[in-house]
Amino acid sequence: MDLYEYQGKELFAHYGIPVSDGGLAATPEEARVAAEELGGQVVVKAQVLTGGRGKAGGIKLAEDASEAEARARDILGMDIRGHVVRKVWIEKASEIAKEYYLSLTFDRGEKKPLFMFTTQGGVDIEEVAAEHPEALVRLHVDPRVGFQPFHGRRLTQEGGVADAGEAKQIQALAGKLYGCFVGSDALLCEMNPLIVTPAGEVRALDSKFTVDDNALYKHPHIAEMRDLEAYPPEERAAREKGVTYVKLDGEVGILGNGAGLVMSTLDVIAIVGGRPANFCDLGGGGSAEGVVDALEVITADPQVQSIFFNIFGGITRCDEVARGILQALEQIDIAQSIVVRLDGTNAEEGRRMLQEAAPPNLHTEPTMLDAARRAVELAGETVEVA
Amino acid sequence: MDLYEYQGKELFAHYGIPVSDGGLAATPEEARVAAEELGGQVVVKAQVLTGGRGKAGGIKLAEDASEAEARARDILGMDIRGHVVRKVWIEKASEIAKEYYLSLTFDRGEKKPLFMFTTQGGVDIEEVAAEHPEALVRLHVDPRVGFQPFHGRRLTQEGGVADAGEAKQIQALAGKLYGCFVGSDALLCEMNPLIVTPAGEVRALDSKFTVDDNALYKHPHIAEMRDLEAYPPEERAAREKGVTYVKLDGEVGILGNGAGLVMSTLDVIAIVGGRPANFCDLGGGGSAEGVVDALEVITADPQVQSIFFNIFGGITRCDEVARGILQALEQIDIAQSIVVRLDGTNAEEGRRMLQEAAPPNLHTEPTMLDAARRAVELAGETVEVA
Amino acid sequence: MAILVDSETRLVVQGLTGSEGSFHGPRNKAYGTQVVAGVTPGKGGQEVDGIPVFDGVAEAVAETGANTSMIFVPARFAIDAIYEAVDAGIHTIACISEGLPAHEMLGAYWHVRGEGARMIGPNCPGALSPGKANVGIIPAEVFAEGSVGLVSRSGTLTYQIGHELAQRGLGNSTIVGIGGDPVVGSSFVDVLALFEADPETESVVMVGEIGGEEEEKAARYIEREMSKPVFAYIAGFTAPPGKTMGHAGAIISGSSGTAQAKKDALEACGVRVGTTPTEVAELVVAAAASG
Amino acid sequence: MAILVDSETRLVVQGLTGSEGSFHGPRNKAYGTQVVAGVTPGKGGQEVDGIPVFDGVAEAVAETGANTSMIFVPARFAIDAIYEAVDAGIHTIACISEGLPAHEMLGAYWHVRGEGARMIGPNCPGALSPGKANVGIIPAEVFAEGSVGLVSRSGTLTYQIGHELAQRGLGNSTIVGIGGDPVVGSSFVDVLALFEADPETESVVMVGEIGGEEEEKAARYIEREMSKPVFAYIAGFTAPPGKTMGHAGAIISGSSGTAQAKKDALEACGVRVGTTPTEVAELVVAAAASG
Repeated sequence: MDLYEYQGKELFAHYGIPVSDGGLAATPEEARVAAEELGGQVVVKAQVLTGGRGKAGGIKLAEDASEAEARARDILGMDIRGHVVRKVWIEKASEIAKEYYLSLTFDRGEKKPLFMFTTQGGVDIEEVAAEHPEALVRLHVDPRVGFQPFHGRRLTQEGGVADAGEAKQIQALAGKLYGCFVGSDALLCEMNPLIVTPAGEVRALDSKFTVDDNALYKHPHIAEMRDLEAYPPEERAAREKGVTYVKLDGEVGILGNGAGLVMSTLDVIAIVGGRPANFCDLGGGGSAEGVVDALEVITADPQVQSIFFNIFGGITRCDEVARGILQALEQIDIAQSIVVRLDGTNAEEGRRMLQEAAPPNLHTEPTMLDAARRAVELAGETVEVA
Repeated sequence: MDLYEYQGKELFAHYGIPVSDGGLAATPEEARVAAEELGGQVVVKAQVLTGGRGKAGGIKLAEDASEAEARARDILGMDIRGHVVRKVWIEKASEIAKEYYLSLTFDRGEKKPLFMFTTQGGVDIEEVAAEHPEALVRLHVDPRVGFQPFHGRRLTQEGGVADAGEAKQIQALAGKLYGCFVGSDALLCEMNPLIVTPAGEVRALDSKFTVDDNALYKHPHIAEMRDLEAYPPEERAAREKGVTYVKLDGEVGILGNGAGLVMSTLDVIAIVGGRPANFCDLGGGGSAEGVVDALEVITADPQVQSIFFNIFGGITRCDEVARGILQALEQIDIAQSIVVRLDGTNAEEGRRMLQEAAPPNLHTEPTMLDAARRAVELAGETVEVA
Repeated sequence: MAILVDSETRLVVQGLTGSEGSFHGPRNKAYGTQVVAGVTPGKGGQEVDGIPVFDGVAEAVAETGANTSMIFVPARFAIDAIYEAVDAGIHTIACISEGLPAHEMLGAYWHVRGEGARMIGPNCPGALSPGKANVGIIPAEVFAEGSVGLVSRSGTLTYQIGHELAQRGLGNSTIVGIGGDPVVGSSFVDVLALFEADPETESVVMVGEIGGEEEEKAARYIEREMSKPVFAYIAGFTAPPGKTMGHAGAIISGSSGTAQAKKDALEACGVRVGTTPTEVAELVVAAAASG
Repeated sequence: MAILVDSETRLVVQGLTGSEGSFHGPRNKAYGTQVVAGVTPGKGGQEVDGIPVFDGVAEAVAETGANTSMIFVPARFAIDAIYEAVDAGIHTIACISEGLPAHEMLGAYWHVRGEGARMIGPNCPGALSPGKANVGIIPAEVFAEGSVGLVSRSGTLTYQIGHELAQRGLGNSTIVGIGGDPVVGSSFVDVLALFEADPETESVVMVGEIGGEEEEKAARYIEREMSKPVFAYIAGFTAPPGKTMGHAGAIISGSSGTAQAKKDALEACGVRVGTTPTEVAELVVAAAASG
């Protein structure tokens, strides 16, 4: 689960990491009130779950409260990379002498948390990594040992932080960041930039924060931060029903069990010349009810011309899926053709059920590739020879 | 550092381990007030840093506050294994259905914390270990993993706790005990007995608690629990001066650098027919000032007839020790003969200084064995041939 | 031989009395796996389909000689179950449970390794050595006995590929689902090493996905260490670019993590990559026919 | 050869600029030890007696090829220093610092082992291989070159015994002080194993003390694994019984921990035990003369 900048900073502050004062606003008026409370220059920052806000015009300086209100009016409602800005964070403006970069993330390959630090912050960090790899310090922490003071020293020594006071602050901050990372079950904590003020104070000026969904049950306070409205309405509807759904741009609705198989199904559709309309994973269970829910979501997309139902039963039982399909056809008015391919646990029984009911717009195919071709054909596309 | 029962229970309670209510009293009157506050039956328990209180009459039941006062009067001032009772713990009396034993300690050999648990508690646990080893569950915890719920289940399953409610309480208690052990840098946490009340509640009825001296700087609250008056006055005086001193029963005062060498010196004195008057370790430093302090403590013991100064210099410099001896002879009125043996760092210089000053009651010897013989001789003992 | 599970496997099912454990445990037993024990704290003394249930793994091991564990307990109890299995001396663990917090798995990962045990999962379908043992939820009827090792991050996609192989007359030595969580007990490289050492395995099919860099690492390992032919399939060529926050992930791997990047890396190391499950099966068939 | 420290040792002194480090570091160097670097955070660039000081151990290792570390930092920083040394790839650590919390040492102990490094101490005098290298605070002038390995829990008592040996014309391959803390990096058994494997060591003297059960463990190890003659001295026959609280300690060891119990255990395993430092030296001399 990704957090907004202001939410990440709230967690940073909770773990003793210095951040700037600020207030949240959903309307220009609230922005004005927040700016008044802070006093002086403020920065109005769009709160969206994507990067590149600055370039998109989502971050603006305001000299006073009324300017803050005006800037908030500009920013609220903006579309930044497909994310509509519904909230702004009004923050006391910072004087910036230096911009660094510090992150702590999960190195899945090494199975260790990984610090990354560079004094070349505030810019596109992937560029720094690619063009000046020597400027980017990478430091693993053994998770069974945890953070030790020497980790902090290595970061600043190898990063070339010359000023002793700055180095000490960053070392302490790195320790707190590790505490925050572990304490909140984070998968990523990033501050870009980590600034140094002209007075020599070190502070996190931005936050990117991802929390492990599997650990949210331990952190009800963080779980409550989830902003359901940040997701497209159809994904939201699917999520409420326990189905993983991502809308895409094509005509063939896809439904399968297991993320790998669904991804593979998308690929096969593309290879035979079609365009997938969505990614939809029933997950492990695949109850009849789940099938109905998923079909509801998929058929609500007006672009969908045909539906490819690709099931390989393991835990999922094909007879149960067949039951769901038949139930959905009764309950929902489905205009599109459905191509079904069933294999694995109880596949014969499932196929038999579908053949016996034989609804007019339902086609079964024996293989994934055949089914993909049929679905693309039914969507009115030309089938390419794969 | 060993804690009194009431101090250990205070830490237990802090970590969520159930204990009985109670109050501390240094006088019979305070005992009465504490008993009144608790109401009903109470137990008056001598607070001493040794075991065997019960057998020595240091634990008494009292029906009411005035009886508590009377029992406190009996117990306060008692001598239990050389420990004078200066405080009593007045505790609400417990109904006891079962007595178990639970401890968590440091297994130095395995380098892991070790739980021990038996349902045969309330008695001499070493006897249980010797006679019914199968009744004593031993369970190591990997310190890098820490306590896991299965540890608790293994304890109760292998200990044969039949009642599910009891088992659940003990499992939870074991987890809290682990937290207490690690959180307070303990070397030993023991509860004997761990009781089960007729109502099925599990509670620690006694505590033995040893905290790592090296970690006390992290726990100022525990460090403050140290009761200096619990130690004999001469040990206390030595401790204040940074010298490790233990009074023994013989005539030859012993002073050396390093616990191993001092122990060895005691042994050699005994082998040549003498009796050591004390154990006294100057420690690693061995400044002239420390030597003076140590000699002050040793010569304050009227039993001391001669003093054996056994130094092998490493970090300790022999010239510095010689300077301390000469300084002490000037500052303190020392009647006893002193036999000095110096070897190691700057030994020649040290020996030269002593020979030049040549105080009348000071003798130097070239070897440890010779020096031991001379010291015993000077103490008026017969020297045996070793 | 085969790897991980075989006729020497003596399986204890942690969570045997739960809804999934009580379904798959007996199913594994019916397949011929030696399912010798179940564990559910507080239910010791019961039986499930003739399998005795114990209160703890240590007791189950002592009483039945179990050497392998399959974990089916709810996520919140699964980490404890892993530690309990290792503590009891279990040498192979298949953690089917999903939803384990990644930070807790980090600790468990290093502990399992440190104690010399081996684990697959969490959130994995288990391992199946056709004709010998099935530990987990893989539908055994899809697969045939044979000499193709199969290792995959994905569950159902594995079945698809095994199915395509079986339809072409090829069978498997062992099918291993390593799971798709951020921290899994065994990586592609770990399992490839086992297949390389297994005399019964003649070739290997690796089934990867977009994301991470495990396929790239496997590619380098295959080039450096493996003598047996390896084929691969990667899913996700048409997956939309993820809406990831921050940049640390991409920097770590030094790889874009796309299916194309993985395919390129594998091919550069001599691995033949199919673009559909059908194609990869055909590649294996062709190689078997020509070799 | 010798063990732990020798002419291959390239020493970095953690805490070189402190009062003890700046005394013993140069002293070790003067003895002939290759003291290649010092580390004190914030003092990188300085020199102590010609030894360059770095801000961190990793940097020191990169610049000087240090492979061994001696730790002289205050207790509160010593655990961090141990982790830093291991992280930097140091393979042998002598922690002279004393006063380290036992619980923190537990974690460090397992980490050092897990990473394949070796540590002696904390709270130990270090190791001396006469004529080759001195790492620590052992007064080298007391000891001669020779073939007797010496391992001890105690500092000054070790010097006493080495002195008695030297006076009788015997020298040492290596003298190792393992330290007397509850948790030390290397036990008697660990060091005995090194001596057994060292071609230069012909016999070993082990110097123990009352308390614990390490001497008893060593006795069993010697009987089972060692071909070289081992002699022992135990201090504390006349020590007053400790005022220990609780009983868990005695139960763990299954031993009274007294000097007599240790002597009995050692003798039962074929180790000759002297009752004074002089006697143990004479036993070694007699054995050397007769062998």
